[in-house]
Amino acid sequence: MDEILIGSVIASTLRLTTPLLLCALAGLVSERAGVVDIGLEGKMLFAAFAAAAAASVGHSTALGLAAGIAVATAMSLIHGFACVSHRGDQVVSGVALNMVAAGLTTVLGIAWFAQGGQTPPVDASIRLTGLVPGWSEPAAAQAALGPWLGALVGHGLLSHNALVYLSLALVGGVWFFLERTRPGLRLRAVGENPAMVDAAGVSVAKLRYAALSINGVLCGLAGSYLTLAQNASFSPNMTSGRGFIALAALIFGKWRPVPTLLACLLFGFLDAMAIRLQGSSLPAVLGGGEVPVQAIQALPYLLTVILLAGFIGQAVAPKALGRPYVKER
Amino acid sequence: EAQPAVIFDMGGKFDKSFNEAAYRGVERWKKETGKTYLEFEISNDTQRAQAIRRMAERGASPIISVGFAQASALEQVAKDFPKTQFAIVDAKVNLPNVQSLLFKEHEGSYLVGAMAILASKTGKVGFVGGMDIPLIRKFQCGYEQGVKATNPKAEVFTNMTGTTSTAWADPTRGGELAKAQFAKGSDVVFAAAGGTGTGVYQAAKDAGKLAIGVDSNQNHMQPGTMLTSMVKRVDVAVYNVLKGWKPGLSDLGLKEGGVDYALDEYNAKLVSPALKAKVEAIKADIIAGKIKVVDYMATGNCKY
Amino acid sequence: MSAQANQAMPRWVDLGLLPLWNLCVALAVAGLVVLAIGQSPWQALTVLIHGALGEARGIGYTLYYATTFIFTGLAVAVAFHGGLFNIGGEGQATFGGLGLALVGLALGPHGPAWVVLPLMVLAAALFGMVWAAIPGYLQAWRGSHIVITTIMFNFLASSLSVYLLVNWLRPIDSMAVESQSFADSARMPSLHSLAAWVGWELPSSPVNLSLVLALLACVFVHWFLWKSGAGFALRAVGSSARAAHYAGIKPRQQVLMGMALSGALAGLVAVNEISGVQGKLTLDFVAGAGFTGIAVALMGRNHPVGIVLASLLFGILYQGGVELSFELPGFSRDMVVTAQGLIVLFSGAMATVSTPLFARLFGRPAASPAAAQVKTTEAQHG
Amino acid sequence: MTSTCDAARAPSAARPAVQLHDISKRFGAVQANRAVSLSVAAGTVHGLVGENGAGKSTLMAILYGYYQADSGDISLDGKPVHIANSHQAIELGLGMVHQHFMLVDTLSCLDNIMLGAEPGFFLRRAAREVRRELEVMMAESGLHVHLDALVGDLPVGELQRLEILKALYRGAKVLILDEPTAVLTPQETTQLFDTLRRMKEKAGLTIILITHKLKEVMALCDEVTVMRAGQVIQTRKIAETSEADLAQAMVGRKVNLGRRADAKPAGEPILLQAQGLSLRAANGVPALRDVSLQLRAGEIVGVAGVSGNGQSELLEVLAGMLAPQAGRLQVGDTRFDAAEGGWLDPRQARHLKVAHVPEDRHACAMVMNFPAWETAVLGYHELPSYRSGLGGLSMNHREMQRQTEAMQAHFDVRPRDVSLGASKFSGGNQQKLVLAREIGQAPTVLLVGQPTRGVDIGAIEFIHGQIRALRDSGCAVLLVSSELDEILALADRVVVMNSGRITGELAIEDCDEKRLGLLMAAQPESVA
Ligand SMILES: Nc1ncnc2c1ncn2[C@@H]1O[C@H](COP(=O)(O)OP(=O)(O)OP(=O)(O)O)[C@@H](O)[C@H]1O
Ligand SMILES: Nc1ncnc2c1ncn2[C@@H]1O[C@H](COP(=O)(O)OP(=O)(O)OP(=O)(O)O)[C@@H](O)[C@H]1O
Ligand SMILES: [Mg+2]
Ligand SMILES: [Mg+2]
Repeated sequence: MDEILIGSVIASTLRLTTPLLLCALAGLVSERAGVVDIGLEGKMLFAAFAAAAAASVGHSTALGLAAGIAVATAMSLIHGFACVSHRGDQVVSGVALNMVAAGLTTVLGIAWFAQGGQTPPVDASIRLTGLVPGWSEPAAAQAALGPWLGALVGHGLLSHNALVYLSLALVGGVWFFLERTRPGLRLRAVGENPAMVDAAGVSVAKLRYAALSINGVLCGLAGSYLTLAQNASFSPNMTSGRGFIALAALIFGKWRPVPTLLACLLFGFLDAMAIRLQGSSLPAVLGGGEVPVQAIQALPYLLTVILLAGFIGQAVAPKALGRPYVKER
Repeated sequence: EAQPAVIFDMGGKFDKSFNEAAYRGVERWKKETGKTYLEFEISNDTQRAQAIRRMAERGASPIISVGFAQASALEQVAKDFPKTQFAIVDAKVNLPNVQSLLFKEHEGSYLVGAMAILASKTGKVGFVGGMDIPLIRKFQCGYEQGVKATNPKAEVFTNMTGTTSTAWADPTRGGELAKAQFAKGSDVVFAAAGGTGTGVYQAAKDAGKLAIGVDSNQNHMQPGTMLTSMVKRVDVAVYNVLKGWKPGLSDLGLKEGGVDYALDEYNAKLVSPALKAKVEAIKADIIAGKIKVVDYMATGNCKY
Repeated sequence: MSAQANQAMPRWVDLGLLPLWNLCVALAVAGLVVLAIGQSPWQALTVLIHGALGEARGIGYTLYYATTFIFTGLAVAVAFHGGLFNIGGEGQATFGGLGLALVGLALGPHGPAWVVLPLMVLAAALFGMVWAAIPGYLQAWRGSHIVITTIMFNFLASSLSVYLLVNWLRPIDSMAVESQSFADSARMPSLHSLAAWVGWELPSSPVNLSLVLALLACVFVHWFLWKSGAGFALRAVGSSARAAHYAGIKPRQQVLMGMALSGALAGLVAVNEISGVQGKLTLDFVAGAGFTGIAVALMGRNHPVGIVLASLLFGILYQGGVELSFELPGFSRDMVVTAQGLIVLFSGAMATVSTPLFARLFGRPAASPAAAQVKTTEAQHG
Repeated sequence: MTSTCDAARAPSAARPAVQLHDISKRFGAVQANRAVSLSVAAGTVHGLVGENGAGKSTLMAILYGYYQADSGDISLDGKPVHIANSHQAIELGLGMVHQHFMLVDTLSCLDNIMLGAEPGFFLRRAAREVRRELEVMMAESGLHVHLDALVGDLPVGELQRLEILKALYRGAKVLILDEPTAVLTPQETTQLFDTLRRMKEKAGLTIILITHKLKEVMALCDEVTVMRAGQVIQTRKIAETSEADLAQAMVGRKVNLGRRADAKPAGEPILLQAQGLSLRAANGVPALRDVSLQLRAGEIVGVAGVSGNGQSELLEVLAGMLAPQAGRLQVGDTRFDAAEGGWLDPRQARHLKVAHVPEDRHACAMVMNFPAWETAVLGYHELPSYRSGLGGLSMNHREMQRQTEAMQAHFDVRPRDVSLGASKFSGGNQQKLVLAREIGQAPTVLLVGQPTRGVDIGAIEFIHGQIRALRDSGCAVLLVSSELDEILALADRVVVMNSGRITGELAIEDCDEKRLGLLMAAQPESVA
């Protein structure tokens, strides 16, 4: 491996991690408050659509972000209405949101833009670009910082857009919120023992709605990242299961922000590596032939299972997770 | 008089790719003749037979199935409706009432491969496929031949997007694949990956590299960085079927205008007269049979 | 809340009217979307119902779709009763298809149907079982969270199946990523061919003998969960692992067994899709049925009877949806997906929203809390 | 029935701090409270007693704003108030310690205390402030807890203190305690009562105490109200009543909980013998150290000890739920040796006719969402009589339900409904059902933990009778209980545990509370 390759793996890892991380943090906030969120995929998808549609029509980044966040938050609140206010099944609600998002984004996309569900591309001038745009090319970064520093730090770490850094900062933010602030404490408590929170005179429903609103904002950012930063337009089903991977990362990270970040980075890294390993050969002892593409593509998933089985202990979910709160003794 | 019917495959008629090309073909026919047609978009395996049969029962003719995946369904139904005219794109069905439309994608891919390496400054070019299936390997194999024949020292990086059907609609991953190839030094990328291609073209645009579109003329998608598109004239083929159906096999290559490279105002600046001249020469050689392009589908491997 | 606690609804309201009402609300919202894209909701609804239930062929298709959902719904429900969330029906069905196809391709040309078919069914169940048992084992003995491992196993199954199809099972000259067609003896007879055999003309449709298998599976699952000792143990573990341990039940074995059975049921999807309809192994034949199974199971309250009803509902939506896209130009398949999502949302997740209203309209003071309780236990235990 | 004494008009020395007037509350068909009136004088301790399900908890939940009364009014300090939720109750100076702990296991004590009443947005600063206040409060009240410890790691006694501290921290002037001593040891109870008394006197706190232990009422309360079937039966000054009087008012008949001496035949066969049991808990702390024990036919052996000294683990090891690291066990003719790896498991235990009534009936003895008839066969579901058809793969529902009916009838489980969910029975009735199940198959050894925790006095009498009857039929019983009274009332022989060891053994004739108390509290001399 040379420095450019390492740098590009780092850069790719960060790019791939960002939407996962935002989604996983969103799930984390809601699940720590006791509300299962299997609808991450759908919220991210709809947010991606809304952000792309608004940004390309309104020619404004802010408008795109706002639309993405608004739509995802609205979906979170529907989830809350079904599961918090009316004690519906949280998994069913999540599955439903995923289905509605998959269908409705395409229906609306076709109806509004007549491009087969795609949105028109977001203009380059309003896309979120790297803080140091030039460094998105290793060569430019190397020219500025020297071969190793340029590739690894310049291109690998510093070439990204604001949302990437925001998502990393949000890990700290979510941690701080949960561990160091009043609503955070209540939110953690409501996921473990809502009866206690209720008895302490705090509204369980309000807390869960608050958690879901945060969840919506974060999902909105994740979706917006997909269409305003990573890509330039929406295409149907473009989330491709990332919401589920984010859910897996969140469980992998045992519902804690920093381990969740590590899990997301791991998924991002494995994905980035799998991309670069395609076409490599088996070691000579194994015959030396080309490794089947499918095997390489399966690698991240296989490794996850192995890591989970071998090294990560039992993950203990918030105690009240998935259980609607009914006032009872 | 019978109404014709078109059955689009999984990607849907707006896939910016071959389904869309077929769609443009019927739409052109519709505009020219003022007649209407029936249509259906497949969303799972079972619907293929269901849709074709429904159309046949309604008395539609000719019924055009777009995509190789519909071959066996079409075969079943066509046997039951010997009087109905059928056509299928991308597959061969040996029945007297079926017209099979095959394309020599390898020839077109060879041509854009040659063009890619001619435009490349680094001598390294890339290929992004959707799923690792024979059709995509056919594209890849032709592309590779074109590159290597033009510059034996050239390197080709090949990537497939995924193993589920989301591989055809994952622009994010497509973009990452392209970026990984750019990092390895490639500066032209050819995507044969359906909706995933959008991400590939965007990545090329962002990195200031060149990209090659597929199936439809996709040059307009990123003007200025789309070197060309390997067009597969499904639209023309479908239009011709509607104009005059005839049973048997049509194998459409460069010679028949079934495949080609696209030149329009969006890539005019990128294709210098010298480049154009070289490409035209290669094209002429293929048509003349001076260059034999190996068809992956025929040999089951890519030995050339 | 108080209306709910103080009044009990007649059974027909709770199990009949209320679900119907929820369905109507869902359809009304879907109608708004239809209206918004410039179509007539009423026309859409009539086409949907007529397409799914109006003719024998439509009914055949509806039943065929329902068959698949019964399998995946049961799979989710069995695991659920063991306290496990099996999100891997997709992969288990894919793997089941692999097993079924291998047996079908190997034995099909050499044996009669009554030998080959049962073996194929067994192979499908066995392969699905293995694919679910591994995550089950990892959960029970290694503490690996079943939701993650089953998601991962979905990806692994599809990688494996693409690899095998592209490189080994595909006839070399075929463009399509599918195996050779099975011999006739490896194909599940369709119901219309069986009917023709006894002299009853039915239009051809993909519904096949797997439907009977699915109904048998329902009976079996019902017996297993509520009548068998093994099901008793599984449910005990699902509700309280500690109490189960106290009762001399080994929770780990139960987790393994619950997942194995769940996987076997999911594997049977292949019997319907591959042996029953396609007649060859195809890529992506599961097409999301594993995920739909989650909604089916939960809407059916994890009870076989409920699952059959929910499967029928989804069957109607799938088949009616196809008809819609035939009949109404501009009515895309995505509109159908949207409507399905709305129905899951309103009839599943928001099923209780209207309960207070109905309790006020039809409520009568409960005879005793015990009586109210009997009702809910019945709902759970049938 | 003489519900003559209207509490609202009952003479009170001081002004009333809490007045409930004509409170009624209905749950479905159950009238949980029926025109209940109650007046509690400021600065006094008011006892509230009654059978399981009498409506005590409901009444207090209404006062605390957790439920809304169907009718009736509440006044605090003479002013009528409307309490819509717990938040308002807290603001009005009410504090409640619930029957089941309202704590979050994964949070520290400090976090639990300040939750809902954090004095600022940022926790660090808030915590500092709260800690300062609490330290003063702890010193004044004598309620000590480890503020930084996780709740999940603490013994129940400390949790109980934590709950009270939580209420006090919120400025409670009226403290409602719902069965606070159900899980406490005698020592902890005494300590708690000292504290409560001190707080009553020093801070003028008004206390409402719900309990099933009449002795405690006599020891702590100034006044006591008896409830039955949702109604107030009587309110009395403590000086004007007695334990027997209260028991009779509660149950409606005379109750006898005293010891009934029976001749104990000596030299009976040993049915269970354990030697050198040693067990290390998950966190590495030794829970059992070299414990040896014999159970003979026809005797009840009581295990006394401050909770958390290994009694629970002893019970679980003998029942096969935990495997010790070392030790041997002989049940009948079957031997087990931990060193050889094969320890008894719960299934085998039942085959060997060892029955087990676990301490924690909610988490252990029942599957809460099973109906009664399934819960009533749990553990015995493999008995041939419960199996039918298909070579025993199928279960015989009719037989299961028939047996459950018989159990319910025999043990007077209420309601008499075999399909009712296990969770819907009150604690006392759940306990009776579990006991009926375990006794039902005529065990030779019965291991029973806290058989009457949270159970009302009438049911206690009945359960004790059943355990005695079993003993008399030749069964060996090991009784673990934190109630010394219970041990004294039932046991023929008492062993005392301390720090995972057996520190003493006494024949029942030599036992009294003082001697046992000393053994329980004794520092283990040398812990090598
Ligand atoms: N949430 C509820 N839903 C339905 N019925 C209830 C509910 N809570 C209480 N009840 C009914 O009210 C009656 C009184 O219950 P409550 O808990 O007040 O009794 P209690 O006196 O506290 O009993 P214990 O001594 O066992 O604690 C019960 O018999 C029960 O039938
Ligand atoms: N959701 C409910 N619906 C109907 N009845 C209920 C419900 N919850 C509780 N009950 C009834 O409330 C009564 C008292 O229950 P509770 O849990 O207070 O018993 P308990 O004796 O206090 O328990 P414990 O021994 O654990 O303290 C029981 O008779 C039970 O039938
Ligand atoms: Mg109570
Ligand atoms: Mg109680």
